[in-house]
Formats: sequence, C-alpha cells, structure tokens
Amino acid sequence: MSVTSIPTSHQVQNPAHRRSGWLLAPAALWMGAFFFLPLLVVLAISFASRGTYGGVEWTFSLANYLNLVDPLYLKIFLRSLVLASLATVFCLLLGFPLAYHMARLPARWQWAWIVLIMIPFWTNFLVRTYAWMFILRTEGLMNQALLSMGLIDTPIEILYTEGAVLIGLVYGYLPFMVLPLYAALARLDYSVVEAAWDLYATAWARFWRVILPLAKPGVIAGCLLVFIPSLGAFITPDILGGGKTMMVGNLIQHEYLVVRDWPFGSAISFVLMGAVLLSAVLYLKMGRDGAEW
Amino acid sequence: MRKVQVMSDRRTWLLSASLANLVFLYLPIAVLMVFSFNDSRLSARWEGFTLQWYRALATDDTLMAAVHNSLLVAGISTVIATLLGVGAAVGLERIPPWGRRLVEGAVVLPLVVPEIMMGVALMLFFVLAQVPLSLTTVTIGHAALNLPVVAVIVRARLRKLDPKLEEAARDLGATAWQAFRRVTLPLLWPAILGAVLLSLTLSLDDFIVTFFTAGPGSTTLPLKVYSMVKTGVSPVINALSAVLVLISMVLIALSLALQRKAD
Amino acid sequence: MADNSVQIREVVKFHGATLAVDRLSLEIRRGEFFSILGPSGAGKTTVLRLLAGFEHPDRGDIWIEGQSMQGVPPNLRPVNLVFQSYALFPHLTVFGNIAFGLEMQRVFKAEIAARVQSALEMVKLTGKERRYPPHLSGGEQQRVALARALVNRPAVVLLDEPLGALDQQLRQEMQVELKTIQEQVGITFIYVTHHQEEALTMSDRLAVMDHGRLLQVGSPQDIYEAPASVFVADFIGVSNRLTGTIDRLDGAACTVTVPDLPPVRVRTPPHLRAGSQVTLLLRAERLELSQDGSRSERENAAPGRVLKSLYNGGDMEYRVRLTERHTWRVRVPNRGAGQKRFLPGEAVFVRWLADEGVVLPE
Amino acid sequence: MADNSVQIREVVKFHGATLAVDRLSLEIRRGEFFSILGPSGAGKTTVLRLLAGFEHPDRGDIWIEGQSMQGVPPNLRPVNLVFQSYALFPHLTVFGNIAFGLEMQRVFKAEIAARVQSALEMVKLTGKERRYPPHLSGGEQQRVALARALVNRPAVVLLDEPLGALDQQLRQEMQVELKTIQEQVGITFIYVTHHQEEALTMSDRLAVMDHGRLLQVGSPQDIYEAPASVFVADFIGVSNRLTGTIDRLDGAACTVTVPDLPPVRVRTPPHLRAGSQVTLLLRAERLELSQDGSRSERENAAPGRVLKSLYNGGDMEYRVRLTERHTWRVRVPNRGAGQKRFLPGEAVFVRWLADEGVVLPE
Amino acid sequence: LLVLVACNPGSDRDPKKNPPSDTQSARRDPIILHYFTWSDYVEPSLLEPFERQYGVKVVVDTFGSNEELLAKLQSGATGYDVAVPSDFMVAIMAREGLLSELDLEKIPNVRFLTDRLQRLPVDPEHRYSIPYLWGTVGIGYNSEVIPAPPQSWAILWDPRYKGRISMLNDQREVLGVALLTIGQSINAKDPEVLERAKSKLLRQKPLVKTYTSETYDQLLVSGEVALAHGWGGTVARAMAERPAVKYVVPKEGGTIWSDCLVVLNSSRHKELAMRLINFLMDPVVAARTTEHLLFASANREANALVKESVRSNPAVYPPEAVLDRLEWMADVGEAIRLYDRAWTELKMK
Ligand SMILES: Nc1ncnc2c1ncn2[C@@H]1O[C@H](COP(=O)(O)OP(=O)(O)OP(=O)(O)O)[C@@H](O)[C@H]1O
Ligand SMILES: Nc1ncnc2c1ncn2[C@@H]1O[C@H](COP(=O)(O)OP(=O)(O)OP(=O)(O)O)[C@@H](O)[C@H]1O
Ligand SMILES: [Mg+2]
Ligand SMILES: [Mg+2]
Repeated sequence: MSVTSIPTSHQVQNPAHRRSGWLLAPAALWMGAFFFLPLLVVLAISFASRGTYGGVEWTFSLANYLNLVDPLYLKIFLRSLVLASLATVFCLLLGFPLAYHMARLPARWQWAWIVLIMIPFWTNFLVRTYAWMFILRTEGLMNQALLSMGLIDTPIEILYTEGAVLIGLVYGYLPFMVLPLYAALARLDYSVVEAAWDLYATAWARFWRVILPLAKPGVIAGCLLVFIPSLGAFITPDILGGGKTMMVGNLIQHEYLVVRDWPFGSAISFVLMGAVLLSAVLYLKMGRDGAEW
Repeated sequence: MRKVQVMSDRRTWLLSASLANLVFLYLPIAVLMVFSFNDSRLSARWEGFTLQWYRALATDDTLMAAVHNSLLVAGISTVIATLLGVGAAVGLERIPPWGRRLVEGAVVLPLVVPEIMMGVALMLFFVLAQVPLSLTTVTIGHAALNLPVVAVIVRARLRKLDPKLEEAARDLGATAWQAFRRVTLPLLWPAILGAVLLSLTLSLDDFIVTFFTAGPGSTTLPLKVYSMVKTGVSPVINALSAVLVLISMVLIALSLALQRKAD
Repeated sequence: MADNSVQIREVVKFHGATLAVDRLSLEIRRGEFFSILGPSGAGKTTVLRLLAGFEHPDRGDIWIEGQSMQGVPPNLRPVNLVFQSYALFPHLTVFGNIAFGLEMQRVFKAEIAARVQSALEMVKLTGKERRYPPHLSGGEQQRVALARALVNRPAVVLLDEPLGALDQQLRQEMQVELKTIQEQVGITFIYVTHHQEEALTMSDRLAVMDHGRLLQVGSPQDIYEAPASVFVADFIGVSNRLTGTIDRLDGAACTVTVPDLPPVRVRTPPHLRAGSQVTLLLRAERLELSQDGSRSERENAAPGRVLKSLYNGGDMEYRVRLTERHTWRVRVPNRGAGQKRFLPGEAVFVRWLADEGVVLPE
Repeated sequence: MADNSVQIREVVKFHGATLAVDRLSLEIRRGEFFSILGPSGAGKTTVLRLLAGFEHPDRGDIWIEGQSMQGVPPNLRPVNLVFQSYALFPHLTVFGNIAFGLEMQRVFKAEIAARVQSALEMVKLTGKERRYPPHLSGGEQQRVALARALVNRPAVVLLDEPLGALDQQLRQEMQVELKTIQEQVGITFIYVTHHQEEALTMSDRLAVMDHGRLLQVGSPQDIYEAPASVFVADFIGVSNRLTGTIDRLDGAACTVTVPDLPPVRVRTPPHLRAGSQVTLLLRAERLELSQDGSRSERENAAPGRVLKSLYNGGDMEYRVRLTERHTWRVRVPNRGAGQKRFLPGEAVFVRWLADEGVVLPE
Repeated sequence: LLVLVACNPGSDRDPKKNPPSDTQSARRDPIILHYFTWSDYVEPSLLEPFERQYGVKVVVDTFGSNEELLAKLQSGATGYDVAVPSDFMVAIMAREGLLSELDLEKIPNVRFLTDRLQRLPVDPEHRYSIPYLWGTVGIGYNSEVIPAPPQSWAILWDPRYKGRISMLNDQREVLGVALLTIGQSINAKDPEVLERAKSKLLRQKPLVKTYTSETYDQLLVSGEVALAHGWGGTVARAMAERPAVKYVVPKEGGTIWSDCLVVLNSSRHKELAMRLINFLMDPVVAARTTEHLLFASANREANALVKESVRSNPAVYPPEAVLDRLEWMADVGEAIRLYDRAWTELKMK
C-alpha cells in the first residue's frame, strides 16, 4: 500500500496563505490592549493590600493568596464547584436531546430553532429571574400546577433553596450548552450511528458508545461555557437562593463591591481562574481527540 | 404503518424532549408577559388587566434612551467583535502551528475569567490610560468580551471549509482578497450570523462589564434595570421585554416564510 | 426455502414520492456471492437498507434465514452491513471497531480478543489494531469495515459498493481478497456495485436493477451472453445495436433486414416469426475488422469506414461508421506489432459470426 | 521551446521531510493531451499545484508559454486547474461558477454572458445555469468544473483526476467528451490520473511517476509495449514476470533459461550478451491457452494447470500455475459459446509468440 | 504607583487645571449636567424648569447601591456632577477626596432643612453634603398574621414565624439588628460583641426564608413572609398594595439613613451643580419626590406640602418617639473585616 501518511486537512499549510497571518493582528492588538493589559493590572493588584478605607495599598505580599487557605473559603469553593457541576450536568441532560433534534432537522428549521432558543435571552436577566421567583414560590405557578394535577399534597418549598439556584443556573446557561452541542452533532455522520445499530447496539448503547463520544468536542465546549459562568454567578444565588448561601461569585462580588478589598477579590478571581484552566487543560488532555475548540 | 411507528417512536421522543426544553425556556417569558398586563406595580399578585405599562413604555424617555444605548453598544461592539473575530479566525488558520496553539490558548482565556474581574480590570485600565468612561469604553469592553466568542464559532466553521475552494478562486484569477471576499466569506455566513446572534445576545444582557466601564450618560438597559432594584423593578420592563420577544418572533416567522418562498 | 438465506417478497418502498423499490422479489441462496448491479438511483442501497432493517417495506416482506423480519430492528437481525463510506467509528481503534459488535452481544473478553485477532489475520491487518481509522489508508479502512462485519459471523453480509472509493490498482487487489475471504468463510454476501466487471468477476449470481425494478437475475454468463433487455445489455459491456425485421426463417438461422445494411444472418430466436420487428445486439469484442468483405451463411460482413482508433493497451477500440445512423464500436485484442492496424479513414468490413448477437423482440 | 507550452526544469519540491517531486524535467507541447500517471502519493497533484502556482519549487524552475513562472501568483498564471473534487463554489449557481474567472478579469457583462453560454453548450449544460452545484449529479458537476476552467481560454488546463469520483458508466462517457472537447478547443491538457486505461486511451503522450520521480515519458504505445521498467509494466496492464539468464544469442532471437521452465525464445534485446540476467515481461492478453504443447523457433509453450477461471464478460481470466513460483494470469478474449473453456484443474499449455514480451536487464 | 494614582483620582484631577468652562461651551452646545442617582429618584419632567432656566441639559444616570456608586467613583470615573450617596458613604467619599466643598451661599434652600437633619454626624457643617431624603429601617409585618405591632426585634427570632421572615441582604444592617437585640450599638467594633451578634444570627438563620434587599415588598404583598426586615419606604409601597401590611421600628431602635446631595470633586460645572442641588431642595420639587418615592424629605417646607396619607404613614414619617431611638450607621474602619467575616460565616453555615 503506497499510502503511508495521510495529511489531515488542518496540517496542510499553504505557503501562499502565510502572508494573510496579519489578519490576526487587529484582534491580537485589541485583546492585548483591552484584555491582557487590564488583566496584568489586576494581577499586580492581587499582590497588593487593601487600604484602610478601601482602595489599594501598594505593598507586595502574598497575604491575599494565603488568606484563601481557610476552611471557610475552601467550603465556598467546594460548594460552588458542586453547584456549578450539577448545573452543567443538568444543562447537558436537557440540552442534548434538543441539540440532537435540531441537528437532524432540515437546515431551514435548524435556523429557526437556534433563534427560538436565543430569543428569551433578549429580555432582561433580572426580569427573567423575577419571573422564576413567581413560578417557584410556595403559591407559585409550579406548585399550583402540581397541586391541581394532584401530584403533590403540600406545596414544595423550592424557592430560596439550592434547588432554585440550580434551576436558575440551568435556565441561564442552557443555550451555551445547546449551541456547541448542536454544532458538534450537526457534523456527525449519521451512518456511523446506523453502523452501530447494525452491529447489535441498542438505543442506549448507540448513544453511549457512539453518539456521545463523537459529540465530545461539543460536550466539552458546552460544559466549559456553562460551568465557568455558573461558578462566577452571584445574582442568581442571591435572588433565587434567598441569599442564604455564598458562591464564589458572591464572594468575589462582595469583596470587590461591599468590602472594597480589590486585592483580595482579585486574588480569589485568579485562583478561580487557575483552577478552571487547570481542570480544563487536564480534561482536554484526557480526551486528546476532543482538543479542538 | 410499521415504519412510521418505529421511526417516529424515537422522533416523537426527541421532539417532545425538545418541546419540553422550549417550554422551560419560555415559561418565565410567558410569566413576565402576563405581568406586563398586571395592574400592580409589584409583580406579586394578579390585580387585573391594564395597558398602563405599555403606555408608560411609550412615553418613558429615559428608558428609551437606555434601550437606545443598549442597541448602540450591542450593534457597534458586535460589528467590531465580528470584524476582528473573523479576521482572527482566518488569520489563525494561516500562521505556523506553534503560534496557532499559543493564540488558541489566549483566546480561551477570556472565556475563563470571572466577568466581574474583567469589568474591574477594564475599568482600572481605562482610568490608568486616562480614557474617560463613556459609551465608547462600554463598547470596547463588550467587543473584547465577544471577540473570542466570534473567533471560536467562525474558526470551527472555517476548519470545515474546503481550502480548495479558495485555491480554485485564486486559480481563476482572483487576488487573495477577492478570493476571500467572493468565496470564503459567503461560505462563512451561517457561522458569522450565528456569532453575531450570540454576540448581540451577550451584549444586550450584559450588566457586569457594562457597569464597570460605563460613564456618565451611558446607562444601558441592564444598568437601568439593575438600578431599579431599590425602588422595585417596574413592570414597564416586562412590557418592553414582551415587545422585544414579539418583534423577534415575527421576524423569524417572516424569514421562514421568505425562505420557503425562495425554495 | 431451506437453501435460501434471504427471501424478498414483492417488496415496495417509497421515499416520499419516489418509488425506490418496486415490487421486488428475490431469493438469495446460502453461501452465495450475490451482486446487485444498477445505475445510480436504481434502489440498490435501499434494498440493502431494507435488509439491514434501517428502512421498512411499505408492502411485501423480507425473510432472512427462515425468519420474517417484520418489526425486527437492525440490532436483532443476523445481517451485517459494510457501508459504502465504511462508517468506521473514528473514536475507536481498529480493535475497538472490530470488537464492537461482539461487545454488544456480550461475548466474553477473551473470546472477543481471539475472534478479533483471527478477523485481523483474515483481512491482513494484524499489528495495526491500535491504530485509529483516520490514520489508515483507504484499502485498510475497507478491510476494517469488512472485518467488523465478518467477525460477528452473521448469516448474511451486505456490502454497499465497498470498493467504490478505492483507486483502480487497490480495487483489483481487494476484489481478489474479498472473493477469497467469502469462499473461506462461506457466508452469504450481497454485494452492491455499479461496476460491471467487478460484478461479473466476483459473483455467483447477480441481479440488474433500474428504477427500483429487477430487470434480470442470473449467473454472470446468463447476464452477459443473454441479456433480457437492451438496458441490461447496454449496462453490462459495450454493445452495438441494430433494429430490423425478420425476413426469412430457415431452420437454425434466419435473415434480418436492416435499412441501409446488407441482410444479417442470425441464429433463429425462439417464439419469433417472419415479419417481427427485432433488435439485434452485438458485443463490441465479438466483432472483427477486416479488408475481406465475403459473407456466408455463418458469417456476416458489413462495409464501413474507420472514424477513430483508440489505443487501450490490451486492446484497440475502433469507431466504425457503417451508415448515417450506425457508428459501431469494435474492440480488437491488441496482439502486438505483428497485427494489422487500421487508420482513420480506411474502408473496412466489420465481420461477425451468425452465432453471435442477441435478438430481442422489439 | 516555441512548441512547448510547459517546461519543467529539474524541479525539486519537499513537503516537510517528504520529497514530493524529485528532479523532475518535462516538456509538454502546445495543444497536447498529456497525462501523468502514477500510484497514490507519487507526486502527481504536487506537480499540478506547482504549475498552478499553489506551491513553489524548492529548486529548478517552471516556464509556461515561454514565461518563467518564478514569483508569479496563481491568479496571474495562464493556467486553470480542474480540481479532483471539483471545488465548485457551493454558493454560486452554475452560471456564477463559470463566470467567476471572467468576472475576475473584468470582462464586460455582455461578453461574460456570451462566453458562459457557449461554454455551457460545449459541456452540454445549457438550461442548467440557474442550478446550484449540490443539486447537480456527479457528471454534471464535473462538466461545470471543466467549463469553469475552459471559459477563460487558458494556455493550459490542468486536470487532477477529474473522473475519479464518477461511476464507471459515466466515467467512460466523460472520457469521450473530454477528449472531444480538448480536440475542439486545442488547448494543452495536463491530465492526472491513476487509471491506466483512461490514460492510454485519451493521451497523446503520458508520463509515469513514482515517488516524485519521472519513470518514463512517451506515447501510450511506447509505454505499453516497451515499458522501461518492471514498475511501469506492472502499473500499466497486467504482466507476468520471469527471471532468467540469456543462454544463446542467435541473430534476431535468443533463448532465455528460466529455472523449472522450458527454455524461452525471445527477440534479442539490444545491448545484452549471453549470460546476462534478464527479466522477461509477458502481457496477460498476449498469452494463449491450448492443449497443444508444441514449441518452435517462433512460438513458446509452457505446461501448467488451471487454478481458477474468472468470467469477465469481454474476456476470461485464467490463473495458471506453471511452477511453484510462477502463477500466471492469462486473459483470453471471450468469443462466445463456440470457444473452448478450460476448467480449474485442467492441464494446459500457455503459448506465446517469441516476438511478444519485453526483456529488461536485471 | 500608577495604580495608587488611579484609585485616588481626586488628586490628579485638580479642579484648578480644569477651570469651569461653563460660559465657553455654552455657546457651542448646551452644557450637560450629569446627575448620578438612584433609579426613580427624579421624574424627568420635574427637571424641565431647571433645564430651561439655566439652559442646561440634565442627564440622569442611575446606580443600584452605594457600593456601586463608590466603586465607580473611586476608580476614577469622571464626568458626574451631582450624586446622591447615603450618609455613611458621604463620610467615605469625603475621605477619599471625591467630594467638592459646597458653597452654601449658592444653595439658599438649605434653610429648609429639618432640625433633626441639620447636624448629621458624618458632616455636621454641610461641608460636602446636604441631606435630601431619609428613612428608617424597621420591620414590615402582616397584621393578619401578627395583629399586635411587634415591640422588639426579638420577634425575628420567634420560631412561630419560621420560614416567614425575610432579612435585608446587607451585612451592616443584619448585624445591626443582632447588635441591637443584645443591647449594643449598630456600630460596634468589639470583636467579642460581634462574635455574639454573629452567633445570634446563626441561630436565626433557620427561621429566615430569604435574605433580600429587593423583593421583600413583593413577599409581603403576596403573603409569603409575615415579617420583613426592611426600609420604611419600600414597606410603604407594599402597604399601598396590601393594607394589612404595617411597619414598625422596634423599641431597641433602628437605623436612620439619609441620602445626601453632593457635588463631585471631578465635576466641571460645580457652580451649576450647586444650583441643581438648590433646585432639588425646592419645597415643591421635594414634596413631589417624596410622594412619588415614599421616602421622607429632609425639607421642612416640603413635608408640609406632602399629602396627608403619606405624611401620616409611619413607614414614611416615623412618630417622634421612634426618632429618638434611631442611630446613624458610621464607618467602622478596620472592624469591617470582622463584620465581613461574620457575614461570610453566616452565609456559609
Ligand atoms: N432518504 C431518502 N429520501 C428521499 N429519497 C431517497 C432517499 N434515499 C434514496 N432516495 C431515492 O430513492 C431512489 C433509490 O435510491 P438508492 O440510494 O437506493 O439508489 P442506489 O441504487 O443506491 O444509487 P447509488 O448508486 O447512487 O448509490 C433514488 O431515486 C433516490 O433519490
Ligand atoms: N501538504 C502536504 N504536507 C505534507 N506532505 C504532503 C503534502 N502534500 C503532499 N504531501 C506528500 O507528498 C507526496 C506526494 O503527494 P501528492 O499529493 O502529490 O501525490 P499524488 O500523486 O497526487 O497522490 P494521489 O494519487 O493520492 O492524489 C505524498 O507522500 C504526500 O504524502
Ligand atoms: Mg447507493
Ligand atoms: Mg493527488
């Protein structure tokens, strides 16, 4: 067989193209100026300390990072992690059938569905969250519906619990799960699924052994896009969670705005960022073939 | 028929799961729409039907100014993010692999930064650079927020494009720019449209970065709404949301109908 | 029915408004290498998908190994399909791909390993089991697809143009390999292709389809030597066509009158009488060119002029113009330097035996 | 150089560490139908991409129509490429695709319309100009790709396996059409393929490549009848191979001794003397099977046993085992019912003329 | 070093380098005055006479909390002219050099200030600020559930109302309530005292339905909570929807707050800014604002103009007896860390 190496398409490098690498420059400049430079400023601040009445006292110290090693903060991190993970899992569970369904529709309808999914998010976040309050509260829509259907005898107390926070997070970030999933699934060659079926796979096995692994890039992208903002969320926990628990997002917001300890807030942010990046990198390393973004 | 049964068992299952998703997504929207007709300033109970919030909406100049600012910021930042993001996606394809990996990493980073830190960072940066906070700085911030999103989406599509198409154009006498303009760009449209949609959505609803980068006279709709919390968010916002949703629905229906005609 | 591996009875299948399969009945024997041949859109893939269970007949039914397949989903059918584009699982290794079906059947680990190993040997891929499909050449991918189906020891293997994507060189090699493997394992193969030579060389029997209809079933020789219709003759091999009237019936042979051509002697076809309109089909490679125009009871000759000669390596193809309406293709084996070559413009006679040619009623 | 449309001089091209083109020199005449033939990975596509300007030679240079192409970008070269997968613009209609090159050259609207129209006529697609490529069949797409190149009236059209994706039926039709069009417009065609018959039938001259190197250039007959190496002979047509020693040289003919086989008479090759080791290549279709084992000065015969017979339609292929090491392929034209058929197991003689066969020094 | 500068923008934005250019720019464009305030604090139509009189355009931007205001200004956002921080924030802003000294000559309406607000502890001389609206923090309760007005903050610890209590989502206010119940000042700095307050709150937490600063009016109206720790004005708005809702400041006392008008140091139109303050202090304008917002006005004359239903509402205008029990919230300096820690622990338990 004479075919020994098959160049994969993205390896193919057309030298005539190289010249248009400059197209990257404006974006690089923009992000350099308006993202990386500002980030450096905050990084510097994270090593400073808070002035007596807020503001920044310019003394180099690691105190902010060391302060974080405190069971209290670790607990906040842990709880946020659990909640954000749950939100991610629920988004995945909800979003997958939807994305799969969309991917198998005629092109025209795919568009309609995408827009349909985005529209709710053109309304205001706060107003949407208030609407959820109305739905979830003791005498709210959900309880009334469940009661009248006879599914429950006493109203479920869900508002102002972590359950409500979870619902809010899932609601808020569902599209960020659906869109990448849809993109990955639309690319999936369906004959591979048929091949599995032909090879005795049941519906469950087809999903678990073929569809899911092949949609992995989408799953990873979607999970990151849901998980990260979920960790940083602070309005949803306050409003739907009744302000009874703190998530990392609340903590950061609290430090920045209420306590006005910007150095500490920045330190928390960087630790959070580092943890997320690290886990993302690890995750991507594990699933090498999913390493495209 | 049998066929219909077997095939549609799965189809109906998927369809109902998808519809359940839609219900989930639209339930709060329906609630807020209902409350836009509620004769009470506090959306606590149904007090009767009224159109007063729509009337108020029509005459509320500050709210309209906020909407105007929001649309302006979303529009311009999306244009910037799209232009630069598409450029980045295209350029990325054309640099050596080691550089590509570096840039890919750099593009993911903004997606990982807590938004509030991004806001604070931008605010400090502008102040250091002596740039007065204004709608311009908000727009810059939003563009920085959305640029990676656009780049990621467009790049994914670009990687699926056959590089031979652009070569074919070059072979037929097109300059590099013409080839891009006449072949690659039209083929990227779906992805670009998707990116624009997402970028607009993110920008329209952004509070945190906007809050930190906004200056005098640059109140956007989310800023306006969040500042209402002390005295209660007015149902006028519900009315506004309802109008927005309805307009978008009509637009989709129209475009679907137009496409059907074109087929 | 005991010998029949597959039985298709009066199956009708619509795709929307398209009639993809039209009252198809077919019996395929156990252990047979059976090909389905037809142009693009004939419904070949649809037949395989009906057998595999991805599509369901709108009418009629399908029996495999004596079992009705009505309502049986693909995962419970004793058939395996080799997809045209292979449909290998890109996320699994060669081993993982081949083992998939066995794992789904909950075969023991140790047995899986052994069976995969022997399948790999059969398709000569031992040592490549850790590779991923994108890192294999086309021919290797094809063999993985085949092994993935065979390892399950199904009653029937369905192959949808498995060699379509390969280059000619590889294709010929794989033809031989496939045939050898089939003989070795003795499993029924149903092989879809639109490559006629392939179908003729490899099959025990073959079916020709068009527009969802079965046109002819038979051994390669039946089909090639006695095509049942002009379509079949045209689709398989190169034919020249004449239309004329049966003039004289004298025993074993008869004369057909064709406008503008000398009378043509042919073997008398059964069930035809003088005066019938017939179509006469002549294979390009059964014709000869010569400068000698003598004719006899047993041999025909028609004058013409060479339009063009094409060098093919193994043979020469001449385009010879006989009349306004008849330009024939004549294939002459290439016998090297000693052979007479005809040049464009040269006057020649096309000669053929009266035994040759197929007569079809108009 | 005046007749030369394309001149490639000592061109070397690396892809990373792979030597894709190795000191290639080639002259292609104006108006010629020139094919480049070679196995996958031979460097055929790379040659076309060098000519089109998508790749740049690492060494050597390329002249087209008397102009050095050094530093000339693709859009300024007088060549057009027909891509293997067509690379039609999916967002443009057939008209838009074909008009693209003219628009780039800022030809007037009216002239564009006229030229596209005549190109459409040439490729027989009139009436389909409003269609989009995904709604065309493979053959139609292929013709759009061709029209898109031809409409610009380039000096040279480069075609990269343009028929590779088509089915056999269509492929044969398109071969004829392509050749006709080329003769009609008189433009130089450089045609890349790995389908040998295609190259032989269509080309005025052809080149065989492997591993980036030019192995042989010549007319189809040169290449088929006098391959310069075993590789060329194996790649084009079916050959049987013998290795032996020249035993006796007597004038025009000589005898070659091959272990385990009767002595073989061959035409005396130039520049070889008694005792030389040689390889003898025999084309499968130049052999005959017979029960008669008589040999003469002019004719060879070797005893063997039929292993297998394959029915091919136009001919039969027999696998005949001569010795432990020699199993030959023999192609016999299929002359219908009258012909003697050999069965597997039957003892036969393979016969061939001493004139046949190519002798290559070892 | 740069960062330091950035955080003290008052220092590099010396007003002398940017002399007021009112007259110059007036010819080209109308001057734009930026008024940074709470949402709803001003009806746009109210400002029209002012705009006409001075030929300026007033652009209103809104913020949602004092913290947001400070974050914005502290970082160096310039261009705002007049802002409305709450009393404790005035102290912080003054210390940070964000405020411009007022020339009371230019604000003659200051004479209408009620006595009680004449000498605010944070700024007794009105060097930087003038009280504008004020109010109290107390308990909104549902009189259908609790017929007798609660006498003590301790009712918020009454297990009978488990799950029907809402607390403000504000560390100072919540800890303040706890401090009051143990008889301490709401500005306590003693770690031991704060520790006690914290454990008191921890005991209360299981009874609390939600910590919210925004939606307790809805909750009171819908009847989901019977007791809400909240601002009087907000409770007053709930009363309008559901008369059974009542408001009381318990006997231990409570917080009094006042939103104050200030001119920002970075303002380029200080002169006009003070005129705007004066305009807002106009009794008619102030009365309209109070009626609209249900926050008491700091303006004596305005209070006389406010309609009776509002003036007699104890949630808006607490009875005199109550007023004596109120305490201003003061900046606690480094002790904020203790508050912060206590608050975080409360949330995490
Ligand atoms: N899913 C489908 N929806 C609609 N029409 C279909 C579908 N699948 C096949 N068809 C139509 O049914 C007919 C038969 O299709 P089929 O794929 O079986 O042909 P085929 O013989 O396999 O052709 P090819 O050689 O091109 O693969 C064609 O006219 C085709 O257009
Ligand atoms: N962009 C590239 N990067 C690295 N190697 C390449 C690239 N393009 C081609 N090659 C290598 O160069 C050699 C020649 O490739 P080329 O595509 O010219 O072959 P070909 O004769 O056209 O083969 P095929 O018949 O498969 O199209 C091969 O070994 C191939 O792997
Ligand atoms: Mg098919
Ligand atoms: Mg190639």
